[in-house]
Amino acid sequence: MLIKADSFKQALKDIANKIEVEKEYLSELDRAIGDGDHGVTMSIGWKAVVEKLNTDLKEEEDCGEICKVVAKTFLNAVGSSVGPLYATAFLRGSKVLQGKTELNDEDLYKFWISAGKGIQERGKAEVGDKTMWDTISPAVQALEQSYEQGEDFLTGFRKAVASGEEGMKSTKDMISKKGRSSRLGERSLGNQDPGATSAYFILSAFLQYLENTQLKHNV
Amino acid sequence: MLIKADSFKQALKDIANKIEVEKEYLSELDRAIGDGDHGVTMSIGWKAVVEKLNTDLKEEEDCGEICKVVAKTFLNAVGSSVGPLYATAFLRGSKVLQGKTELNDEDLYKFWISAGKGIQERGKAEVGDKTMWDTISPAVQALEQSYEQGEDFLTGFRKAVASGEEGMKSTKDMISKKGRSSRLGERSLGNQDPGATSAYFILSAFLQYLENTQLKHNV
Amino acid sequence: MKKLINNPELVVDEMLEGFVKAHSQYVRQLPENKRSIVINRETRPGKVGVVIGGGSGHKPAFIGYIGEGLADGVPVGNIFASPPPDPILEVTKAVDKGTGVIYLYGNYAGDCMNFDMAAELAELENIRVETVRVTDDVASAPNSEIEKRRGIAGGFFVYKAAGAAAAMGHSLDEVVRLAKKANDNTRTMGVALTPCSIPQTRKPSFELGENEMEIGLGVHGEPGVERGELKPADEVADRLLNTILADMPLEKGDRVAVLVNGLGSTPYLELYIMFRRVSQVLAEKGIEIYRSYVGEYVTSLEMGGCSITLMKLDEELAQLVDYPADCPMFVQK
Amino acid sequence: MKKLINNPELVVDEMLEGFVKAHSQYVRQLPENKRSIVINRETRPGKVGVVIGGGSGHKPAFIGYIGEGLADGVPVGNIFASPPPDPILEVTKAVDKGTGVIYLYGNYAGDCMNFDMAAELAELENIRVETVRVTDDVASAPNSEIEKRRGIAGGFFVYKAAGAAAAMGHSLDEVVRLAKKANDNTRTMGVALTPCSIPQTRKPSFELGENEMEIGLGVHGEPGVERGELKPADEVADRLLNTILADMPLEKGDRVAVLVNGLGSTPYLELYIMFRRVSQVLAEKGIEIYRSYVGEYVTSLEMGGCSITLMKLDEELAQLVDYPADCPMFVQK
Ligand SMILES: Nc1ncnc2c1ncn2[C@@H]1O[C@H](COP(=O)(O)OP(=O)(O)O)[C@@H](O)[C@H]1O
Ligand SMILES: Nc1ncnc2c1ncn2[C@@H]1O[C@H](COP(=O)(O)OP(=O)(O)O)[C@@H](O)[C@H]1O
Ligand SMILES: [Mg+2]
Ligand SMILES: [Mg+2]
Ligand SMILES: [Mg+2]
Ligand SMILES: [Mg+2]
Repeated sequence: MLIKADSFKQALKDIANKIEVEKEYLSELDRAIGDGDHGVTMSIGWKAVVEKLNTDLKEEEDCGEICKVVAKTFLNAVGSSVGPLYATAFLRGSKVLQGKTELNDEDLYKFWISAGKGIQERGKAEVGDKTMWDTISPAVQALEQSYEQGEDFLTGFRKAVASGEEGMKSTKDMISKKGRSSRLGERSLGNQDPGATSAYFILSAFLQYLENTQLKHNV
Repeated sequence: MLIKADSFKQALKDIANKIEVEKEYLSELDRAIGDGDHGVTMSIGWKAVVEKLNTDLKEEEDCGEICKVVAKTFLNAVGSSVGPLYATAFLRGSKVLQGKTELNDEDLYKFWISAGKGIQERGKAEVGDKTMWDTISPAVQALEQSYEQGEDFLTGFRKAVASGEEGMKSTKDMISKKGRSSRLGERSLGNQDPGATSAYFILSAFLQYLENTQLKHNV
Repeated sequence: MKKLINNPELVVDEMLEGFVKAHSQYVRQLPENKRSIVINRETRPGKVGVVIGGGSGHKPAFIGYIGEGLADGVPVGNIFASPPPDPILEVTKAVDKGTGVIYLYGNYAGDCMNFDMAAELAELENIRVETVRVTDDVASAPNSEIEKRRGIAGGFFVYKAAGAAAAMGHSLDEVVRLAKKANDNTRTMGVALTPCSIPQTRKPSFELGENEMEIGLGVHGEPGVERGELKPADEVADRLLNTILADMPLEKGDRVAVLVNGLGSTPYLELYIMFRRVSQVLAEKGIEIYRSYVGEYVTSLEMGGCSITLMKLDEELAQLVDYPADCPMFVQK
Repeated sequence: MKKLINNPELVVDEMLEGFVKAHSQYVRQLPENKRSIVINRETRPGKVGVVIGGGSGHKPAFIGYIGEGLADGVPVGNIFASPPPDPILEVTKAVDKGTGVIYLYGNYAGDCMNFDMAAELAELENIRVETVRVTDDVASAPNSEIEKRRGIAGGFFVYKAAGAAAAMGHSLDEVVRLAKKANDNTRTMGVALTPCSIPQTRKPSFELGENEMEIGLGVHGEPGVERGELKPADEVADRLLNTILADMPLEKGDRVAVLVNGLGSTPYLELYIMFRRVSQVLAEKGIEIYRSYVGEYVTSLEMGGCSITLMKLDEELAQLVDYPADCPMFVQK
């Protein structure tokens, strides 16, 4: 699998679309255990990213540079909890893509593994804290395993998304220990974490993009 | 018909009861075209009057004195629009009852006519302005007519209450020109005036008291 | 509607107890009448007494404005009901320094009757009382019957002008002249989005659809002049401003004080968005905003919505607006 | 829920435009970043810079507290969302006078991450930055994990203490010490009766029955620690106070500053009824109320309810509380 900068940008736009579609749902989840703005925040951030992709980054071919600008754009559009978390993820990701105008399986593996780990470095959440890390951590683990076993990226990323989905669902039965919802204690039980959910949407939208391109290539 | 101070006081308590029963309804009417407190205000005022009747006025036999204290009590409990209006009514009424410990037909006629006119002197409302005066004015007129024709007070007061009821109902089709509701203009149409309504309850409760006593006397 | 209260019949007295406790360095309750609240500081000898007042439920109006550079005393009524003459008279006696007292209040039937009765009683005690009624609410009567208009948020400017004038040492006649001038130059129009409710009934003062607003409502939840679809803030501001400007035309170069007043539950965020539009429109017309007030100045319990007030300034009024004030709920340096 | 706004995505920027227009004598927007608001007056040379901040929707917090004796600058976030590092950094650069800058904000994950990133960037520019996080909300974590607690209305006392200390000319270390002391001595607990809603969703932040209240809620509409039947004001006040006093025991003779803070739509009438009870309880215990603040100090848009804050005072803190302040939305003489 080989992804050009344009396709990479398109994949990011597809993520933005997915977030836009799920905006209400994400805010709904955040209303239950947080301050109700998660969908709004993610939408503001990803809209700003799309805006940048369509303007300043329109001609940009360096995927590392793209990620760096995406990180800063997202961060400065939203602040919030997710701003630093995703900004750090994209900054870490940008490092492994520096100078690359097309991405092979190896690049994609490294990108997602570094990005995912960036979330943990910034947010210091543990698995079980009921955060986006509960989605991202198992996804990263799956990626690392597939990478070690020499599986192609699409196969590996399918497994990552499946693991992320499990992780996301598992937040429902957790007592929150990080972020706003941690004040709730036991009352956070039974509600899926909004950040874990949007993290899953990001992963699954990227997978969807890959599947669609794959399909086209097969035709 | 001869009414002793105690009966006079009981009649006032019966009025207070009636107002208490109709409190919600009166506030409801005031919500439609005013600030929604008319039932509350009347209730506060009449409760204070009952309190006074049961304490300071318990032994008081001078109906003029009773009226004077009632006037001040009502006024200082409520302020508002109705405070000065009813206080003036009772003060005017107190003058004609000065020194009287029992009231005959003549006294009762004079009391109600003076009291009624006091409302107009204080509030300067005209018939048709959509105020309590629309109830009280026709009632006063009926009383004057009956008095001139030498009818007994009960007969006269029955007519006054009937005329007051007509007047009260007529406020429904009026455009308000006095009080809070006057800002509404045409929008006040279709709503019966709260002050006109409570004025009618006062008159009819007093009549009810007379009828009840009359009944007892006839037995 | 929900309330953090105890006995609904005692709300005013309990509130006063809390208020006087919280602000004892500013105010005290008269022993003669607990509904009579007066300033607790020495004011200059011979200063004209400034008495403002009306019903409860409008805080900061009225007791929040007792202090240096503003009011000397406030008689307190029940919720949305004029105080009776007694507490007015007691306040009057307490604040008179031999130079007379000015009564300032919104032009409502109840307030007029009660304050007039108190003024009569005060005169019997040889206190000279003059009255200026606030009539800033353009929605409450046409310009041809301007004296019938009610007083709403713009009263703040009138109280402030009179309070400053008295603090400066002006005579009663002069304070009256300036208060009248302030009132004549002040116009307000309001809009409501959500109702309030009085503690005893807890019933909403009116019902508005999820997408409706009430233009020109009264500050006690009295229905307004028109009900319409809720519009964006800029359109609402334009609507209110246009009505005001049609009533009190302003010319390029004129100076105004602006008050964007929240009615109780409207977030400051929205008030500043409204103010933004006001400043845009006035800038387009070449009208200078000399001083701005944005916040809750005259409320209606938890009503949602706001009003816009303009006071046209000349040198004299500008000076009064600038005069400092130090009150429990309003301080201006 | 209804709002007087234009485009929901522009509320913060339009609000800032209005705010800066209304209060240009106090504040200005930095040309480098319109979400960076700083004081528009000359402060003393070498004064430590005081930066407070957080999400929007809490007015007067945070921008309403820019002024003499309080904050020098505020980076502004979206509704209920920490500002990103950029505006924080710009504010930091603008207010630093070579003596360093203190960051004060509520202890929320988002604010911590963004302000920390900004502090790193500021240090790259050779500006010394110290941070004190407000953790006054007793409901947000047990005493054993006190450093995990969130910042709510009591932040006002911490900002005021630090602002006063900086204005007095203290060094950064000293300002930090005093801000920490203020925070350590401050406890808040709140109750909500009605929800707020953010402009983009307009959905109520939570649903409460007509007869319910939510104890210990967060200041962004986060659900509280317990939901229960709405009780009379005195019982609610007792409940909040008892939790605070169990967490920070006070003794006879102790002095406190009290803040009864409205969350947005609670009438002042109710806040004073709550204050009344607080003053009764403290009087019974022989605790002296040194200074009282009743009103809206840290709000959550149109949320209904209030919080009670106590700050235990020693000589030093009392002096800081007394220090005057002159800000667009808070003036103390
Ligand atoms: N320290 C953290 N590490 C990882 N994720 C976190 C952390 N703190 C919060 N989150 C995530 O952020 C989400 C909330 O995001 P959002 O609502 O946009 O921000 P805010 O809490 O500032 O309103 C939570 O659901 C959680 O998944
Ligand atoms: N000038 C007046 N003359 C006679 N009645 C009046 C006058 N002004 C008001 N009213 C009466 O007062 C009633 C309102 O009373 P209430 O609601 O208790 O007082 P407020 O208007 O102060 O809230 C009106 O319905 C009207 O009948
Ligand atoms: Mg959130
Ligand atoms: Mg009424
Ligand atoms: Mg009333
Ligand atoms: Mg948030």
